[in-house]
Amino acid sequence: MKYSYYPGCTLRTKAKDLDAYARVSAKALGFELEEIENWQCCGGVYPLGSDEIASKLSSVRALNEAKEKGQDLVTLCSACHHVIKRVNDDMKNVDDIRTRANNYMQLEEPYAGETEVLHFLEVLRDRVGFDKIKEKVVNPLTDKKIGAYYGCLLLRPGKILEFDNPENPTIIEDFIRALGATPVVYPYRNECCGGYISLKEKDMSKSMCERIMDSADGMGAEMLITACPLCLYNLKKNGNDKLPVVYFTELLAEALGVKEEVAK
Amino acid sequence: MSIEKEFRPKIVAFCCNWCSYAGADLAGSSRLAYPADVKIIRVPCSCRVNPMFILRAFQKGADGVIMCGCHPGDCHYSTGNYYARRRMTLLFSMLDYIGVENGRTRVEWVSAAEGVKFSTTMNEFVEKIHSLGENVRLEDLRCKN
Amino acid sequence: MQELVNRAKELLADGTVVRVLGWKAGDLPYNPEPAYFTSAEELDNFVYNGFCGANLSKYMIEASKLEGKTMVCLKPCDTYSFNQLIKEHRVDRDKAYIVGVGCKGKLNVDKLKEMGIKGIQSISGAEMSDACDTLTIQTLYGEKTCAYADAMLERCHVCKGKEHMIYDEIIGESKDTKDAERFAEVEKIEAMSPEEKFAFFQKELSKCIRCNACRNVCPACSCRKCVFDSTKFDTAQKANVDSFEEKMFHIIRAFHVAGRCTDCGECSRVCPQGIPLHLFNRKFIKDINEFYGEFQAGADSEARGPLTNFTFEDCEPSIVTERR
Amino acid sequence: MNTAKKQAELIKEISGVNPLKCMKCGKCSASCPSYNEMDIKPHQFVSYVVNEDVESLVNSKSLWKCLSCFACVERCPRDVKPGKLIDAARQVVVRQKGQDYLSPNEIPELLDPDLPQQLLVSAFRRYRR
Amino acid sequence: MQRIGVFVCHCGSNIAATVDVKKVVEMALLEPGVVHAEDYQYMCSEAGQAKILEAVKEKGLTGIVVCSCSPRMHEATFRKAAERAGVNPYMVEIANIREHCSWIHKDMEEATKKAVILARAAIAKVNLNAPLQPGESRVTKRALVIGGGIAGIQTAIDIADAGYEVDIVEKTPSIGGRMSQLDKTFPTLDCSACILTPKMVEASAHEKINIYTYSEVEKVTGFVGDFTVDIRKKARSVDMNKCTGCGVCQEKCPSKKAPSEFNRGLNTRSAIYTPFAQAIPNVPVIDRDACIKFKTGKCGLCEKVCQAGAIDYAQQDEIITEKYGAIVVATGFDTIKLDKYDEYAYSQSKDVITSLELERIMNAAGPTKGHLERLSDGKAPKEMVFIQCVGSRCADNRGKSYCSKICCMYTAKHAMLIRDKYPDVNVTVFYIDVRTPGKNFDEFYRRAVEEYGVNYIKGQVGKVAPLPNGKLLVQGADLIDNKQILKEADMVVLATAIEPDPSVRKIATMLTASIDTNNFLTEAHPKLRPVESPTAGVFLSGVCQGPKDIPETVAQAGAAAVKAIGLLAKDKLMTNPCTAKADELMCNGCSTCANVCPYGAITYEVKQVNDHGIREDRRIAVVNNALCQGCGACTVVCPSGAMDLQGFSNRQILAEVDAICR
Repeated sequence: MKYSYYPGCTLRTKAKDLDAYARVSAKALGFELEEIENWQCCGGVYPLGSDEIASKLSSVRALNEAKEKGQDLVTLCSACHHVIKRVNDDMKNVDDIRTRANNYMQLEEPYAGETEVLHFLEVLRDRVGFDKIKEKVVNPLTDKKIGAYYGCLLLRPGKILEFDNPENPTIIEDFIRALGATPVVYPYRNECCGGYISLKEKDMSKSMCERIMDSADGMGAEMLITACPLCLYNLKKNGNDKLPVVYFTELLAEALGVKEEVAK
Repeated sequence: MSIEKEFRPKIVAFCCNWCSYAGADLAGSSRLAYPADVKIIRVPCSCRVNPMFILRAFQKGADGVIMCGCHPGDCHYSTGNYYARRRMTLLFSMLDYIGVENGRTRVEWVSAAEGVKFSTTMNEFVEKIHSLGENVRLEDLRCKN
Repeated sequence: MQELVNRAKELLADGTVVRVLGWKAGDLPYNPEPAYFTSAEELDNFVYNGFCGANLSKYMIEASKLEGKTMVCLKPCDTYSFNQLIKEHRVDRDKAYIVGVGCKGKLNVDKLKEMGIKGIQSISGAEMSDACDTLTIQTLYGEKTCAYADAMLERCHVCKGKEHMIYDEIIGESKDTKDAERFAEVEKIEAMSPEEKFAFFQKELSKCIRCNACRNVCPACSCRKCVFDSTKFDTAQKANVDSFEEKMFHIIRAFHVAGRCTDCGECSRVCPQGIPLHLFNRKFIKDINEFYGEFQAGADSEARGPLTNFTFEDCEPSIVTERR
Repeated sequence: MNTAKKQAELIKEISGVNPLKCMKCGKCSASCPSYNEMDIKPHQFVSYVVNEDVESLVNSKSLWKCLSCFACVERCPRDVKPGKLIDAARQVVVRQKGQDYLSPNEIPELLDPDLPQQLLVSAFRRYRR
Repeated sequence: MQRIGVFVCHCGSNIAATVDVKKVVEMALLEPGVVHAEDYQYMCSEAGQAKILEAVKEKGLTGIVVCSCSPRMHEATFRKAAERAGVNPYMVEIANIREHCSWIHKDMEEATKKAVILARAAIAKVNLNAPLQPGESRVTKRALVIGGGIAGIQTAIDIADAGYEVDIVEKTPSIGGRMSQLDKTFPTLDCSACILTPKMVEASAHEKINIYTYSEVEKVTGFVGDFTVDIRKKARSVDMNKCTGCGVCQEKCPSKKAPSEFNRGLNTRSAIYTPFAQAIPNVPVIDRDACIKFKTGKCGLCEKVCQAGAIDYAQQDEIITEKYGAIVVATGFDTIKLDKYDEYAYSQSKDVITSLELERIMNAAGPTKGHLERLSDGKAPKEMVFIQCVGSRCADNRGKSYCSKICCMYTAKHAMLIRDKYPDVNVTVFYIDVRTPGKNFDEFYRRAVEEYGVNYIKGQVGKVAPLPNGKLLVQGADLIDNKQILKEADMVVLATAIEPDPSVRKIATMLTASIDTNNFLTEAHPKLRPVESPTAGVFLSGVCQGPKDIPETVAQAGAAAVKAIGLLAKDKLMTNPCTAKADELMCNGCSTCANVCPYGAITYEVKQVNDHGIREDRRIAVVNNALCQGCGACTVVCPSGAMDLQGFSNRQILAEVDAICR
């Protein structure tokens, strides 16, 4: 099975690990991530005004390329996923945006939200299946107590992202279970870490990250995993170092026994 | 010389007594405006609407005909709207087949509680008829004033 | 044919039936007409050949009111109509002795004329006993031949099959003459733009002279009084103009027979103006099949018709817009 | 139309929010992780727009404290989406010339070696035209 | 030719402010058949009706058109007026120039034009109207009440007291309904069981009342005055006549793992059970899904211990068919599911509960024997938080758009009871609005605050987070103080929205009674006919019609009973004369119409007809006027148009079409 793949800017630079571990894991699980050719940065933030078109076009380009290839589009970075999924929803359901975006794009066939956007975790859950992953695990992470940190971008707005129950998600917990570890549920796993403002409002970010870490630590977690490079950076930078934070793909590669394939 | 007049469509709405007519009443008592071009004919049930009525309306110069009934499953007479649904589907398909712009006919299920839906439906429908313009394909010239 | 005549004489003689409903020769070699026969002598005029297209099931409505049984000759496709009439209590099964007659496709003389064959004096090759491959036509201008299939009625190209749906006995062999897609013509029109569709039907229907031949021949149009003759709808006896009146007539006619029409094609066969009236009926049949599942009126005499039936999950009328 | 009204209309247009749907339950404020940092609280955004006091809104600290985490959008029982109003107000500010909240000169001192690109990109999106 | 009078109503300024009524009068006079037209302030008033009578007398009117409000409003009024004037009531047509015209259009010229057209359509129709005579049908003097909660019980008692037979059908093993699950009732804090149990006993002892518990309505046919209902009596597996209600079987039953419905699943019950101690009838049922005997064939302990020999494993469902003149729906409510409100951690913590669950916890017969304790660890709470409007007043598809109406009051009740019994427990209520319209209601709420020290905070809660220390962190904002509130609570109680019992959909469909988008049954008129369904002979009692508290429910139950009694007291009913009728000379006898008739009102008979000199026997459709409800389905499938609907005939509707398109 082949998927179109949109890595995004950060996975090319500061979050190379997130990307590399995902690719080797995918291979081990029998699917392939085919990077789309001319991707551009998604912008990192879903356009804030409903009247903005230009800032949505890079997402539309990626979506259209996947459509032309007849593939689903897989994302890994939470922010990219959020932006692309929401732009896709606009293209599908908002007449005005669709018309205007297509006017800019001048595609052979207008794009109307045909591509399905999947987060890597959704591929694991819905296409591969956690049961199957469990079978393929060679190094079960038994005895590890892991807290999932969802953040905000993957879950909300729930009606559009349709990723999981936005108030009580289970996908990463199920993922943790598939790897043989024990998930630790803590209430702040879907509260924002303040990543977006960490550049200018360090103190605020700090208190938020600390609250998240305390909450997870208090419930007995030994480590946090996340899908978002910004969350990872922020929790590490502004958290209180109570818990290590790693990308979920790193754990996946480790459990599948392919971690070594990523050249350090 | 003829003077270009503003196009005021003639629109006939068949509404079943139990749901849609009551929905229209609710739209009225809630003061939810829709264009005066819509005129409602009360029928006991959507299944009372004979395709002949619709064709006759077009023949006499109607620009659009809409039929409203209870939601499927909620018919006052249990099953009337299910029959109506089949009849109207086939009739609309036939009209489409002989080249009548589709959009001049519509079916909408409106309950007695859906005053808002009644009003928005009528607004949409009138707008649609405006975009289609005058009905020239079905009109019988002899019936023209 | 002789077998048919012999059997008819037998049935008359032993009192099984008191009359025979079949065809007799017409004024011209290609227009046999429906007829009753009540004696062996009359039966000498009995004709059954490739030009006997007429569907006799509708005649059974009147025959059912007469004393005694009637032997009626029904081709495979006619039996669908007969079943439908039983379902609607319009004919009395007990008053009919159905002889399922063989059919290898019925002919349309206009097709010969279109080929330039004129001054027809006699035609051979269209008897039941023939293979029905080639027609040999004697004309004022000499002998001409043509392939049988090239002269067939449109309906025979989309033949429903050689099986009789209801009969008391079968005489003669039948052949499935289907060599075209039943809905091809309808699909062609569906693919047109609204303007083209409108122009097409405008052109065809403006030919209508409201002679009511289609209505009179149609086995489904068996109302004692047609709505178009009724004062109840204010539709009676309108003069024809090339406007909406004809469309309304033909749409409503097709609508009234929708789910009941067996697609026997008689309407198109008898139209003196050559209007392809079956295109209306067949459109309804196609839609019914697509929306509510395959349905063949007259395949039996019990099943509920699609317009007197429903399911909770039926498609909404908006499907008409959505599927374009 | 006076300027205040125009501004309010602009905010409604950019955000696509109908502030009249608000029933003042305060669930947005109750959900907001930045509540304590804000001078105008999330549930108040709505009335500022309704009362056409966009001036106060665009000059508020809250504009820059919102995390765009959509907690208020997700939980709003009336589908009002106060977060989108504040996003729109921020847009109104940064779309004006010379109103950038972040200037390129500031960047170097904010940088650190682990900082993801994403943060810079998004900061530029959020704070600049 | 008819002699038609047109009467245009001003409806005060409701119509006259946007429609030029004089112009409507003027234009109406130009229409064929119209011999009289006038306008008046209020046509529906005594004086307005007198004008109609006068005009009939003076001008010899044969038809009447009233241009006024919706016919759903005053058609009956004007028909009666016509009758008084000696004109057949079905010679009256209404042009709806208020709801369909003056109220929705602003432009006077436009509205007037439309009003004229609507009047023309009505005039065109009346020109073709024919006098109709209603038929008569009999009334079965027996009522059915669906639902055995307080609404159903009260309705049944009231009807029975008037001397009519009543059957109650209740789907659970006992009558009592939601009220039996409550501990105390506001605003007087009576013990719920203490006031309900006597009612239950009264109903079961009443000689005119027959109770079918563990039973459901399966099928309804017929119409007002003459319904035929199939009731499925589910197999109880216990012989009602033999059982003495000793309760030994329940004690001995080894299967005790089934969640107790009565205690909202907070504890368990045996497989053979009566839902609660005061259950009526006091006869247990075997839950066949939980029973070991039914699952494995082994056990049979209850049979062994039953001295009365009442256990009957072979019992089958039984269908009872009964005739009724009136049906009262009293199907009640349930609380909504909270799976879309996970921010309140209901699914994540046992200490987050619904208010109805709190009722069970507070009740001596409940899972904690009436002790207020945390379900997670059995500890007594010190800090309790109540969250209002959970799932109510939501416009976002997660919850219900309406106010559940009872939550403000029962929360005040809970808060007060807790503070009274456990003075060391702090109680905080997060509210959006406190709504207390009702006698002594606001006083009650104020007492909670002033006398019992309940802390009310304005502001909906954003999140409830279970903490490592077992407490629940409630995150809110005080909208008055503009301060964030972070409260560590031991228990959180959610005032969960109520919704009609899910069974109501099926019942509404069977009764052809309409329900609204929230599944509440629709009343015939929201103000003036609040306990009647638009379907004749069907009445509404209790929460199935809309949220209400116990006093309101009981009041409405009485009102529904009175309406039902009014119907049962009649010997004959007038039937709607707008029924289908076949033209004998045109009918083909094809049976198509009978195929679509939902009432089986069409039969066929062979009849000799004289069709313009031709005498012959024909198969002809005959409509049973008592069965026909006048939907018109048959008229459209009839290809010849022989079948027509009186009062809505083809020619009448076509005349309206023509008038509108003219």
